[in-house]
Amino acid sequence: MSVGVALVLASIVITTIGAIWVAAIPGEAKTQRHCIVVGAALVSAAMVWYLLYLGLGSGTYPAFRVGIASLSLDLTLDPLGLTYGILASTLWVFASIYSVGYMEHDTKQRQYFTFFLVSAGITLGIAFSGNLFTFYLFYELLTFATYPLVVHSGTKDALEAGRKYIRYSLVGASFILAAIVMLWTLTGGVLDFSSIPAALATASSGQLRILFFLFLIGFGVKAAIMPLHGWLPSAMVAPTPVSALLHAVAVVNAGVFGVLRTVYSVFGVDLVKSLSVRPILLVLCSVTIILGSLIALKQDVLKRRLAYSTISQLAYILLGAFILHPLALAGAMLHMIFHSTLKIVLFFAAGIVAEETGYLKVSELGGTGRILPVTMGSFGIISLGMIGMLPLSGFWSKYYLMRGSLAADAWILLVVLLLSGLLNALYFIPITVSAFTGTSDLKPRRKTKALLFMLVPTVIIAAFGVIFGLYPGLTLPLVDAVVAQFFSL
Amino acid sequence: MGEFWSRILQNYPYVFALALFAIGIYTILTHSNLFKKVIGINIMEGSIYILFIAAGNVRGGVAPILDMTDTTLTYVHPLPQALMLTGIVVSVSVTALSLALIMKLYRFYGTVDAKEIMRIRTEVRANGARIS
Amino acid sequence: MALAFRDNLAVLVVVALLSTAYIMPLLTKIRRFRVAEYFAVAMLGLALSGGIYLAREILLHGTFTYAVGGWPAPWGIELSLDAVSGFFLITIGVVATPIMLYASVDLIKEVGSRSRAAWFLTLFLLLVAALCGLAVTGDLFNIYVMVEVATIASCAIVAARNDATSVEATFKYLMLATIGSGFVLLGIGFLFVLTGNLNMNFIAQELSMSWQKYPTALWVCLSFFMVGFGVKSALFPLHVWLPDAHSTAIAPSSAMLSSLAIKGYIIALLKVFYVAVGAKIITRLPITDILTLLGMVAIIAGALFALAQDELKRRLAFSTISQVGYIFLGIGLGNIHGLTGTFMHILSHATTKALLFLAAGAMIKHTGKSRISEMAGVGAAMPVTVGAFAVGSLSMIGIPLFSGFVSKWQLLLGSLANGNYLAVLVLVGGSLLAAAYLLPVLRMAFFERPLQKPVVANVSYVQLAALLFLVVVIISVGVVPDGVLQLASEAATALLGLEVLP
Amino acid sequence: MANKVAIVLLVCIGMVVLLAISELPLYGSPDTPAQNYVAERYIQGALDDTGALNMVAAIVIDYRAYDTLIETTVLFTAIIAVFLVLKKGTEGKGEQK
Repeated sequence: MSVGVALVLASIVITTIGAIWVAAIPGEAKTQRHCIVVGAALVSAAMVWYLLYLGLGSGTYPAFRVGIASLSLDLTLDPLGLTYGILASTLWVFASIYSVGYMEHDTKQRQYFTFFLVSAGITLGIAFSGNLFTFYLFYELLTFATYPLVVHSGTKDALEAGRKYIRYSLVGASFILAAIVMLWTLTGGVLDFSSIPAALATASSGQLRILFFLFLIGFGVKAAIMPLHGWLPSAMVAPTPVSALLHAVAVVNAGVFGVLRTVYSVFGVDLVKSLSVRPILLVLCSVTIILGSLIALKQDVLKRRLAYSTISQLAYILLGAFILHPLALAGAMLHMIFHSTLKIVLFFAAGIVAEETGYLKVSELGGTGRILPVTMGSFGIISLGMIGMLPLSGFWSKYYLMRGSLAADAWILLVVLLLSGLLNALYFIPITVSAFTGTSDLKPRRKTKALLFMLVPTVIIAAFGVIFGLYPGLTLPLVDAVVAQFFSL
Repeated sequence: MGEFWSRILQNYPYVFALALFAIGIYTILTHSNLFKKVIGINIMEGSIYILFIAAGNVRGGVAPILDMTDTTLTYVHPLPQALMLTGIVVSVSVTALSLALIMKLYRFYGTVDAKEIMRIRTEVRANGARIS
Repeated sequence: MALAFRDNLAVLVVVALLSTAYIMPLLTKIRRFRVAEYFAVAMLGLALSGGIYLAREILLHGTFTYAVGGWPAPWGIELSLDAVSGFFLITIGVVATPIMLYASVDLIKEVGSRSRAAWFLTLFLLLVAALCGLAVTGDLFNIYVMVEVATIASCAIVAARNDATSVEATFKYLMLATIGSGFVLLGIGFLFVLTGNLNMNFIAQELSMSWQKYPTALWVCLSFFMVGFGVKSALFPLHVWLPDAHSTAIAPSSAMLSSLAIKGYIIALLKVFYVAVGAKIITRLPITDILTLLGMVAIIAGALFALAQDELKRRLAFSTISQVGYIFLGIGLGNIHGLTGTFMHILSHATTKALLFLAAGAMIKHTGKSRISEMAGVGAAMPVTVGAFAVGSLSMIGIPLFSGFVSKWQLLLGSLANGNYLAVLVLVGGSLLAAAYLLPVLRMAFFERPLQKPVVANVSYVQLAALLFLVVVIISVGVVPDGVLQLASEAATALLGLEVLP
Repeated sequence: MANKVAIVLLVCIGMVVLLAISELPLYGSPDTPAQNYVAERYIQGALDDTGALNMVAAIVIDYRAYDTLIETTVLFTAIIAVFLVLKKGTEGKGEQK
């Protein structure tokens, strides 16, 4: 077993061990629990970074395999998986620090942190799965591990949202299972990402189209493609770190990642092109982008507005994936990274506002910038990035997406992207403006330790957003590796 | 067609057995008196004895007890008879248990009629009480 | 020496359990009744190890037979030890031991008195012995007698609660089960008329030469078996006795009936269909299509009925009907994957449903709430028990890493191999419905806010150990199913007569 | 209503069963499959094998003694079951001693 394999396994196992440890600690020992949570997330993230360093350096990636019921549990690294793994594990560290502050007064911390850590391991499992079965396994587990986080508050709304989440996810998962079974018969038992496209070559295009749409519907649920997005806005009743991490990064990106895997690893670019399903997919994404933004515009509850914004932005990534052009894929990968880092800041800021002032609605936010300058300042800068303003990271991903659309002769998508950018501006800028110009009778409060725990990760990630905007080349090695993996240039 | 009926006629014990079997099941399923259900069970089991014993019969055969003095005898098949001894014991056991259950039910409900029991039970359940 | 031990072990497992059962009524006078209970547990554990040893021998050296009393096959009774027997023996041991362990904690309180407890133990052991007998026997009439022991014993352990509803349920169960036995015996009679044999291998030999002469008679005879065993194992339209019987009995009884008793009859059906008549003949008669169809109807209908129940144990009882549908679907598919799936589902449903019923029993007993809508906050009061229930639920739904997935996956492959896409749909739909009727229980127990503060329930450590044992079995079968899966597929191969074992 | 359905069902089944019966080997004929090597061995060998003149007895207590053991177990089971059902008093309330 090489170092790489050991690290892949260890990065998943360490969070699980951490979770068990957290679950075993009795209720009072808060500090100890916080240390374990942050520590486990940190160690796991460090391992993934080291894996990135190993993989990019040598160009070879470790693989781990263990058989289970004529199927095999298969963990491998590839650039696509690494991108998602790096993203999730890094943001997890910050989200755990934020959680420490946010959950300060919560009574069910043990339950919360246990499932929070378990989800981290499962997300890495999704990222590193080397075949569809392993992918399905972790994907399904993610649903169950995140359910307790969604219903954490135990209110009627939360339970209703949880029920909706579970229903959507299970129906989606059964579509995926049906697709896997169909794939199994078409390929004669081949589920490895590396060898599926070759094994699929003999299938008829009718079968392949059915297969493709089974996968698309299945993953589309978590990727919140309209009209499968219903669960996401209601899941916003979860605690803010959960909304920020899971419903803006880990879970939804798992869906997106699943779609990327379907398009690029299961079918392969050439096969998808030959199926001539691209127009439908592009229309679907465009509709989601525009409709998502329009609905976001009408939301008054801040987290719901962010949720619809997420739906819209996820469709950007899928759009980039479906254009089937190297530049567009690069755009999609960049957008996956940048959107996650930006959106998590917005959620964090919304959480801080809610905790410190109790305000949840956009219409109430007037004047909050006065008492929470750093928070709302980060919110303002990052929302500019979300719109796609130049010195911020969001610009670069949209730029690549536009170049990709042009290169693929789909100029109409340019209109969609620009229109959506405009809508983004319409629903983001007023928030910042009213926060700093509006008046309110709020008194500035003493800075607590909890606020500090929430503020520090917010600012750090916001700084990343700016740095990536100034030096977009930092992410290029990874993005290049992904593009090179799927397009022979 | 003629051959069909002649075979049926020749196989008359099987027809009787299955007819009795049907009567037994009909009795169990349709009569609401619990004792009649038990009688139905016994009719049903009895029909199977007929079937087995008929299966072992040979025309002109005698009971399967070895007669050392006469070597020309044909004996009927002894196995089904042995099996049916076992079958009888089983049906006795089942009958005993069902009668015991009926006694118990009578103690609880004061009746041996299935419909009546059902009525009492739904009534009691509607009142939210427990039967004891 | 080793061989002699192995051969005798086949009958020894049954006889040892029977003897233990015989002496149980004498143990009422013992000062510490616990001793009697642990003796029973120990004997079951011994039976389990015997089963594992036999299964290992069968895998290593192939099938073997044992002539009871020294009379060879067509005249005496022959026990035939193949992978099917090995598999079912292990299933029985793995499930019955923890159930007994769980029951031992407060049996006297549950059934009323010391002597009643002793009789309950007797009947429990008799039931297990009869199931073991079914697993090893190679003789049709012996199957019937074993089935009768199992039927009477399982009726009696339903009546052990001894209140009006459970006695009534027992009577209903006894009547229908006896009709079932009647059909089975009728079927045996027909096979005897057609072949003049009771040994299943000899019947298969005779039938392979002569079955074309009486196709209708054979079909009717197999239908008798199907109806007979179908009633006893609660195949969907014949299930009417099950919900009452399983929901009114005490927890160990429900667990035992739902997980093992039903499976015994299914094993018997498998033996009659595939050993006595043979796969070649079965697949040419319309009987397998009927089984597949009934299986699919059972999966959906059972799950829908389960959804409508609010009482936890009734919901689990209807879930059993749905899961039995899976097993029959696999039998009907009649290919290697389908039958492997059937065997795996026999094991996984046995362990899972036993776990669910035992956990539900503890939940109901310690909180006094039997309805799902009242169960808010139970999870906080007894986290380990409800956690075990959660594991059972996930396995029942068919989530990977739990044993339920392994069996459902095999069944999926089996349906695909037959090109039966409707079955694929039904299998996936059944899993979704299982999620729909089991997950709300967990939501209620763990996440719903209780109206009043629930009492902290102290489930005894012995019962928790029993639950955790089943949890470990479910997860280990789910994660490393290689051994049992090999045994199951070997059993399927043996039934299909595909190849001679090494 | 239920009665009528039951009757119709039984009649339908009856027709099929009649068809099956017509296919069965003829009753009482000496060359049915049932009168085969099994019967022959019992009839001719019972005395030598077991020393019993009554072949039924030979089968019940020797050739198929295992069945008889289980048969007595059925009886035993039923007796214990009857005990369990009929034992009075203490219903679910624990022992009152």
